[in-house]
Amino acid sequence: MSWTADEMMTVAAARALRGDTRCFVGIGLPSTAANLARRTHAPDLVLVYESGTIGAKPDRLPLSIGDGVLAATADAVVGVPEMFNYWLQPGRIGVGFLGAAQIDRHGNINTTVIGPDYADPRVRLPGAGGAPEIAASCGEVIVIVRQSTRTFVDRVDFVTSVGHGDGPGDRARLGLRGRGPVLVITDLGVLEPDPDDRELTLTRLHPGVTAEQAVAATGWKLRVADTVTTTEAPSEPELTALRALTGAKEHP
Amino acid sequence: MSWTADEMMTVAAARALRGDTRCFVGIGLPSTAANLARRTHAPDLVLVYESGTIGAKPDRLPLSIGDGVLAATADAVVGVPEMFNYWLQPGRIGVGFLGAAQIDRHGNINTTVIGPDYADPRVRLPGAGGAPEIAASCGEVIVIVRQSTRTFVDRVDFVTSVGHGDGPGDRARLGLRGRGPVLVITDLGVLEPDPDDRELTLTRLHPGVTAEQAVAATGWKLRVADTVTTTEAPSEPELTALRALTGAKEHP
Amino acid sequence: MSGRIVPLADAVAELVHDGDTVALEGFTHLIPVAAGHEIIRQGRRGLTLVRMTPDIVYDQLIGAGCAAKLVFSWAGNPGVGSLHRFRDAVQHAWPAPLEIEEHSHAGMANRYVAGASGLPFAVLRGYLGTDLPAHTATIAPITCPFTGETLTAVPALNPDVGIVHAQRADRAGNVQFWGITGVHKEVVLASARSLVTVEEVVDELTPVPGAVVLPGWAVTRVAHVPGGAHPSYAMGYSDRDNDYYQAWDAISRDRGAFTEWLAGVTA
Amino acid sequence: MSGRIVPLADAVAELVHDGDTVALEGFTHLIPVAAGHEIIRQGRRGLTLVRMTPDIVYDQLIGAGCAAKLVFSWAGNPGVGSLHRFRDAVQHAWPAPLEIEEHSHAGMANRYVAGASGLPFAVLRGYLGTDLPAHTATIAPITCPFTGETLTAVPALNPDVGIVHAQRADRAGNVQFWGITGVHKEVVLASARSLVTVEEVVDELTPVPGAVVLPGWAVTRVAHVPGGAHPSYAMGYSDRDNDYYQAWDAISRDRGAFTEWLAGVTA
Repeated sequence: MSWTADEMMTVAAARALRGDTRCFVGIGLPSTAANLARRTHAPDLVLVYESGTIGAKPDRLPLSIGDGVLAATADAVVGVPEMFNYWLQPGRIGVGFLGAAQIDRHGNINTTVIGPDYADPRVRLPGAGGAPEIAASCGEVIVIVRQSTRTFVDRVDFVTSVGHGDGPGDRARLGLRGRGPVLVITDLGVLEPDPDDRELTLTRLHPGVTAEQAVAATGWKLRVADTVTTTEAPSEPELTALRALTGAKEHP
Repeated sequence: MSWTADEMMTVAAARALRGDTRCFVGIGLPSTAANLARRTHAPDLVLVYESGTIGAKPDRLPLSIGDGVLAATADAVVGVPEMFNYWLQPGRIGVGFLGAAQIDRHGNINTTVIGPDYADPRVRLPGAGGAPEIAASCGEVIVIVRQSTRTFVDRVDFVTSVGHGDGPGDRARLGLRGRGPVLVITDLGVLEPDPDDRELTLTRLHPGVTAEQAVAATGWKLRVADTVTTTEAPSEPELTALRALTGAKEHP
Repeated sequence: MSGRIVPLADAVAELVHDGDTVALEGFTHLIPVAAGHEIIRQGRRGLTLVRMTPDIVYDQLIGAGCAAKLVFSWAGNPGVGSLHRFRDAVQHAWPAPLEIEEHSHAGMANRYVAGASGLPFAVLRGYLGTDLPAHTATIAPITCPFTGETLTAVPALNPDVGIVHAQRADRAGNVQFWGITGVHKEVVLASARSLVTVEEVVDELTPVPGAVVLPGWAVTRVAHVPGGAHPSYAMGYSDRDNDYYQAWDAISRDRGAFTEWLAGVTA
Repeated sequence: MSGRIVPLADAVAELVHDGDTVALEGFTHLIPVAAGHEIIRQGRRGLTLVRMTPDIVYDQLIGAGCAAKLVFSWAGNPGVGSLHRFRDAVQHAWPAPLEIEEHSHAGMANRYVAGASGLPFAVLRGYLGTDLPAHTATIAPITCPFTGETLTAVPALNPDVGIVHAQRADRAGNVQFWGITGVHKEVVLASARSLVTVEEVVDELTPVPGAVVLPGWAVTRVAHVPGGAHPSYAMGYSDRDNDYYQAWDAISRDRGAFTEWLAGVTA
């Protein structure tokens, strides 16, 4: 079976979720990936949505973060203040999934404004939502975002959610509990923070993608790891499960 | 029908509750009085118990503050933190009922220790419970307590719950929202804070009680109002309803 | 007690005044859209609109010129994209300039909690290291008096009017809602005045698992507005109209198309 | 997952150690009395016991010599009178001195809330004008950074072990309780380790109005202990044994009668 770059990205993200992890899920690609993981290799994955549903087991892809199917199938439904205060803030959630309008070389994320002037933005984006505290409090963060020079910038115009700040030690200095972004999964490959200086480094490429393509799609001089592995192509069961979820027709 | 001093006290307390007031009720005499009021002249009285039950409509006298009949008949049952934070603290409750081991001339209440030394008390009492914040936040406070020189003291050994502090302006200075104790209902009569200096003053006597008796049962030189009224004796319907609640046999 | 239940138009006329701070809440679920349309119809101006997730109904209120300021944490068309009327107001001051006060979900939720609790502020682990505190005056550091640790304080939200949609009320105005309950309870309790629109008025609120009940005395007005959450939904009564969210994108992108839509609402 | 459900004795042996801070909660309802007796049987010493309303089971633990310190807001035999073992410990250091840390209900509830929220402290309008702050170090003033108003801060409670009783668990250890839920959720979430004793273990937790569900992964151990709340009650399973509360007064008044009672528990 052939597959699209987006499908590869989603499958790679799903595979990053293991066992009975608790996963804080946003709508869109993160939700698709988390639901795919639960249907394939991680049936005990606990899906937590910021709308207050804990342990939702949707039988179809939820169409919004507050889809009725989440409340109807959850182990528990709590109010939004409780979700943030009792469940997210103390670090009970292992993995947070985030998207980004901009992401920089240290994994900091912007979903607020494009342009240098907050008061007079070139593009006004939706804003923070739950992201700053997801980025702060989850055990680790996985970012899913399509790779382009517009999105992968040297410095984000606005820090909505802290990745690794300006480098090593910044998270600890700020008092952030979680380890921050450990994986940035794109349609081209995977970036990981360098263990020493926390700069995002290309460590994996999806099948058929070259390091040059990834470098060209990055707004800073992207560092390439000494050993870059190749993502295993999506398997037939993975693609079947994914397309059953998204309702996508089999690809051409 | 004849009646006891305790019955008179309870009936007087019940009468002090009017209309659709929300009333924060402790177990014992306050609960008896509030339930009596709801069954006689104040059917819309909203009973709120610190165990989290709002609008309980018990068909018998609850035997504890967390009696199952309260949860089973309440409009809403909330957790204890919510009860104190969302319902009591913002001043949503009109009347708070309190008891006292000691009460002083300014209506300050002690339920913590008897004796001058907190660390080595003559008698260790149960402590604060919900009382300090009930006394602070309810629209007004009604105290029900049997009158004796042991209980009515010039200065409480320990301020568990603030009445009128040291006098006028003290509640405002402390930032307490409610008006504090407006009535102290005893087995002898009723004391009210003087409008000017907030000292508890005898304003009413139950039938058959003399001002001298009340003065003798008070540990400070009790001020007697210029006009002292007499409480109307318990009516037959009041006594019948009260005895149905408490299961007391008709008094000899 | 039935005086608490009034027609929607009467409730909005009584409760919502020009210049008020108004919060219409509902986290994806039970959004009081019909009440928002009534505010548009009554031509309210200069409102400070508060909402965690401004979506279609706030895009409509902003485009209609009701708002002077928006207090929020995520302004978008969920699952679809941007709010074009909101963008047009922020980027081009159309139809009027829109001041913004921007928070995170955790911050907004805690601001309502403080408001409902009668406290002037709430404390959270939030915003640390982000650029939000530099642009939002209502975010301040606070030090734990016991550990010396620095955390973040946000001031209470106490809207003049809080509006939510719910499944049911009884004739005394006791309100019941279930499913995703969001910040419904907090916004009603934090607001000086409140309005709950409901799918159904019943003789008795039979218990429902997961349901929250707000006693009538904690609610100012209740209005019977079946379908009043459309295009959002009311669990047990209606489904989310996902097509409408999609369709809104095209309507809202264009000032002309929006103006036409608006004429339909106010006609 | 069924490894989460273990016998009571095993759970207590695993979770409760000498010198631990242990909270047995349950606001009149669902008090984990059987777990308290197991702590007595296992001879734990030097515990800091935490509980809003120390009642019979804490009188027993204190009389048995398990406790070095008590953190509380109301210590009494509800509806009956004093706790005589508690009094004897405070007034006469029998069987051992008992340090106390005394709060109000509002303060204790908020300390658990802070603990469950991963915050070092909570803010409330409380204690102002009372003599409690002079004797309790864990009460401190705090100033609102927005209004300048002075309020009260209390530090988080994060017990080593939190123990509650509940109606049911499923075989995966998800826990469900209803009726008066007190601070059950908060104490479990605030504690480093937790134990829930339950009336019944079922295949599936069918929804119940007013019920709270704690996912199994948020609970350390579950033990099947029918009647484990006696003499308190479990709504839907048992009634409160009011006679026992009355009878305890006589047993606890006298050191000899108490010692005899204790021999019966540890036999």
